Amino acid sequence: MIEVRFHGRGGQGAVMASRIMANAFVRIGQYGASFPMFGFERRGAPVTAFGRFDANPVREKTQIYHPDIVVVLDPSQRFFEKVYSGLKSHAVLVLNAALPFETQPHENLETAGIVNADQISIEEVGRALPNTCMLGAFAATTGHLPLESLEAALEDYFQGSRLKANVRCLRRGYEEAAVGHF
Amino acid sequence: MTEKKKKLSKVFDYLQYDDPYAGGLTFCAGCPLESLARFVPQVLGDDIVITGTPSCSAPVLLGQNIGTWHRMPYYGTLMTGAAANATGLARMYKRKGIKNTVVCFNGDGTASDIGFGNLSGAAERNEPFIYICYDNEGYMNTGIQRSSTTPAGARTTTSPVGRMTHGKDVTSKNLPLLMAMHKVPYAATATMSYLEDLAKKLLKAKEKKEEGFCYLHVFCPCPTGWGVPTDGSLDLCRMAVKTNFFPLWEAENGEIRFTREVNKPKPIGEYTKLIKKFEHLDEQGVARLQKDVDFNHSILMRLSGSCEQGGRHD
Amino acid sequence: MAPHTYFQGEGPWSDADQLMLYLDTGSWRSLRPVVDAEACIYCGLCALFCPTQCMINKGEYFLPNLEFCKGCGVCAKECPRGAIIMKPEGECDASKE
Amino acid sequence: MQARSEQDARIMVITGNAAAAYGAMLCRPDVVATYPITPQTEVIEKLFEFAASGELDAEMVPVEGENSAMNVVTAASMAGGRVFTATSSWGLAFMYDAMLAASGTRAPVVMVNVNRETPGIIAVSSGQQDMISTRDSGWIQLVAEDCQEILDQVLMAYRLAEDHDIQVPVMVNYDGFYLSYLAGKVEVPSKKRVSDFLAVLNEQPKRQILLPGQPLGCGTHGILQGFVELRYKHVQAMERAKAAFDAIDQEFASQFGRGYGGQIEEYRTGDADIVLVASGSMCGTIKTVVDRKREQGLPVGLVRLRMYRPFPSEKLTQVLKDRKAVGVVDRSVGFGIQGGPIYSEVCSLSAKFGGASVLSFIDGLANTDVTSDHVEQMLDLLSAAARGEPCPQVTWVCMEE
Repeated sequence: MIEVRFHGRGGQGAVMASRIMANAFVRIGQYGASFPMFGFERRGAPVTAFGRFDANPVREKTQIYHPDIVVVLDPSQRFFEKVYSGLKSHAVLVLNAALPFETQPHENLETAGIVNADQISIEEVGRALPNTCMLGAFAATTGHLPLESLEAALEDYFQGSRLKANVRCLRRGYEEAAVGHF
Repeated sequence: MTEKKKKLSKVFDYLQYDDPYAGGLTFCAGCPLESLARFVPQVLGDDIVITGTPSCSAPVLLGQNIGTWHRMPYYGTLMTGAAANATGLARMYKRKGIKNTVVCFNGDGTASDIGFGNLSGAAERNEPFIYICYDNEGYMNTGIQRSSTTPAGARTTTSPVGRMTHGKDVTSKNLPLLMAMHKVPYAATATMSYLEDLAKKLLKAKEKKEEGFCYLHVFCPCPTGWGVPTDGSLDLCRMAVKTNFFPLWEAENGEIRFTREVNKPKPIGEYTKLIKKFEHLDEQGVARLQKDVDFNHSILMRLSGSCEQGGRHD
Repeated sequence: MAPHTYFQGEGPWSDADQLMLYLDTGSWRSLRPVVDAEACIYCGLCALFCPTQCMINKGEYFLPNLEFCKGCGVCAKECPRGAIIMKPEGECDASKE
Repeated sequence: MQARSEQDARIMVITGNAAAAYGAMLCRPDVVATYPITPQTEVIEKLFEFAASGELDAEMVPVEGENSAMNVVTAASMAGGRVFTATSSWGLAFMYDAMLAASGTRAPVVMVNVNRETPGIIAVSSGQQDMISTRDSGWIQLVAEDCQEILDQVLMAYRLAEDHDIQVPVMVNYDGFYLSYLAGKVEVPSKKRVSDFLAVLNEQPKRQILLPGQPLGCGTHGILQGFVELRYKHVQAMERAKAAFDAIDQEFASQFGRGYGGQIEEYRTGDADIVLVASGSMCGTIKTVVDRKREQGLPVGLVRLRMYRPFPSEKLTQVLKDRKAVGVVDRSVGFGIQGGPIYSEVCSLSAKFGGASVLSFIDGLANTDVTSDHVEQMLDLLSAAARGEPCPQVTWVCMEE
């Protein structure tokens, strides 16, 4: 089972990203479960969501304290300590940022996929909605999901021109993610 | 014999259906609510489904075990949710295409106090039923406690007269006007002394119910609780209208018109002197009530447009 | 244990076809309405205003059903011709009409 | 997303709230009355969405408060309708009087209650105290573990509530936040399959309903023995609900391929010396710990309570017989009693199931996670108790950092 923790801000679509990811895993015959951290989420407030993905049914219903992967949708949180709290060794980071890291932010972090999802979504959707782009970057960085299943999953959440724009975000996230190792 | 005109009152023409109630019912002697309870189904007809809550009418609407005091289908429920229950019934009949007249029949305690929220909610959603509030200005079934329709100065067991308090210390809630201001298809006031007016309004409500929520506020004195003789309630009804204490009007979609104009209203003292619950009132107390009556009436005048039409303006 | 059953079904349902209740409200009465049939103009206001609806239409006049009449006096008060008087029960005979 | 093999069901990734809404919609209710409250709101949004799209053909009543929601559906049920509503926490408390009317009139109402901590201390967080506080409302109360079971229990709830031999309202409970917002794989059956499952309800004798022109009334005063008779009948119906739920669960399994065990689910209890009794979403986590402990050779198991009212006393007595230690996890507290509410009820059976030590664990209040570590702690304590070591009767696991 892989455990993924999403960090974002209200309005960036972190919760939806975790749900689309669960949807995509189910599409490849696996199981997925995602849920948000609870609180009075309001636009702008930091938001955490969780995702568990496995070939077997996911039974755990707790928050994730030791993630394998963290997905950071909010560039300003890249240096937040809590983003890296409890990381398992050989952990993976998928980050929305314009600039690469100069130093390793956490010793357990082995791989990072960085993409400028804000910029891409502004170009494709018209405003900064980094979530679908980040899913593309997730697929490119981790290799856990084929791009097609994510694309198919998007159809459950978007329609029409919004769907097309988000598919473009997803693909560009996949193609433009700069994946490197620490 | 020839000088004797033998002609039945035309009110009988409105009574098209049998009285569904048993002969002897557990209302106090002389209670006009008993008249109302029996009058409503005789006018509204045999597709009536009645729902009501604990109140003076409950011991009669609700049966005892398998036994019942009347032949109407009824649902007896709680004061907190009277209008919501009527909603459930009316919606279900609407869905199934069953011809019906759901009547939610409650006292002023349910309507103006504990059940006001859901009454207002049902009105706002324009639910297809008739809500009848019989207003005896207090909790009479539990033994004469004040409600929000109890008038200023009135003595009840929870607004007593003593060294420190002199009856109810605040004015009453104008419930019928509040309901009209929900802009429902039909809202009206009525009382037991003007039966033709009441019958017409019931029939109008039955017709307008097809468009949605209808509200009827019936002034219904309580001889026992107010301290009047058992034969005195109809005099009170008439005097309440003649003093403008309880004006008769109707409103369609919020547009108000009087159904009985009072050209020279009597002073409220003519009304209060008939009733023991006001016997402690001094001049000041009567003046205060008069002020409230005038205020309520002036609102109605303005809303009904009577001012522009050259109507009375005290 | 076999409980006595009042109800056929599971819930608190009453059924008028099975049992209609009524109270002996005639026994509440201390004053009896006595109608002067000659003076009656058959307007029916007594019947309309009677809370118990116990004034019986006799064709040309109305008479109270003493089985249920509570003796409130509304009929006498409302009669436009004063054709009904309220008489103490003790001064009336025991008959019901 | 279309299921590849089964045309009778769609595989979807949806939240527990959406699963509840799908369950309700599939049963084709006549009247739906709702009022929003966190964490239930998504249920009713979804239902209004279904109504807007035409997928749900029902009278939708967006009432002005939960009390009215319960009154609307109860009366609509009295008029012969199939009804649905949903609530949580304060909302459940606000409709309490109407809930009593629903059960007292034996209205077959089905309601979803998304468990949330209750009034007193304001907490927008999970906890079963709301369900516990309506324990004696005369309702049947079920508890689900995951999104799929939420949907499935709503279907089973109609079978139970509208069963002519039962006629008692049913509340389907699931943990707020942990399940309400958990998106997972759910198989959503077709309307056809659901109506096949519910078809048996149409073949039974008709219950009494309110109709214009019929001299029947509901809500009559129960006078003396009449009242006693109705109470007795209600209590008897609750007793019958136990076996009925087991049978419905079995039939459900044969029709949909998913069985849950009826009143209780037994998880690796066969030879277990140590058994945890729990309910709701935490059971998923407990199962993973049980598996781990089993790998280490420790004979532990879980009994999951799927039915809280009526309380499955017989089943529990049977399954807890001759264990060495039993732990009961409550996501709620008992005010003025020793230990959690479910614990105290399990204790009342202990004379029947033998001499095992029974320990109470209070955990998961107000979204404090019932973590794997917590479950390990509980099992450690139970192991000690099984060895005969002295252990605290009540442990507030969630209070320890």
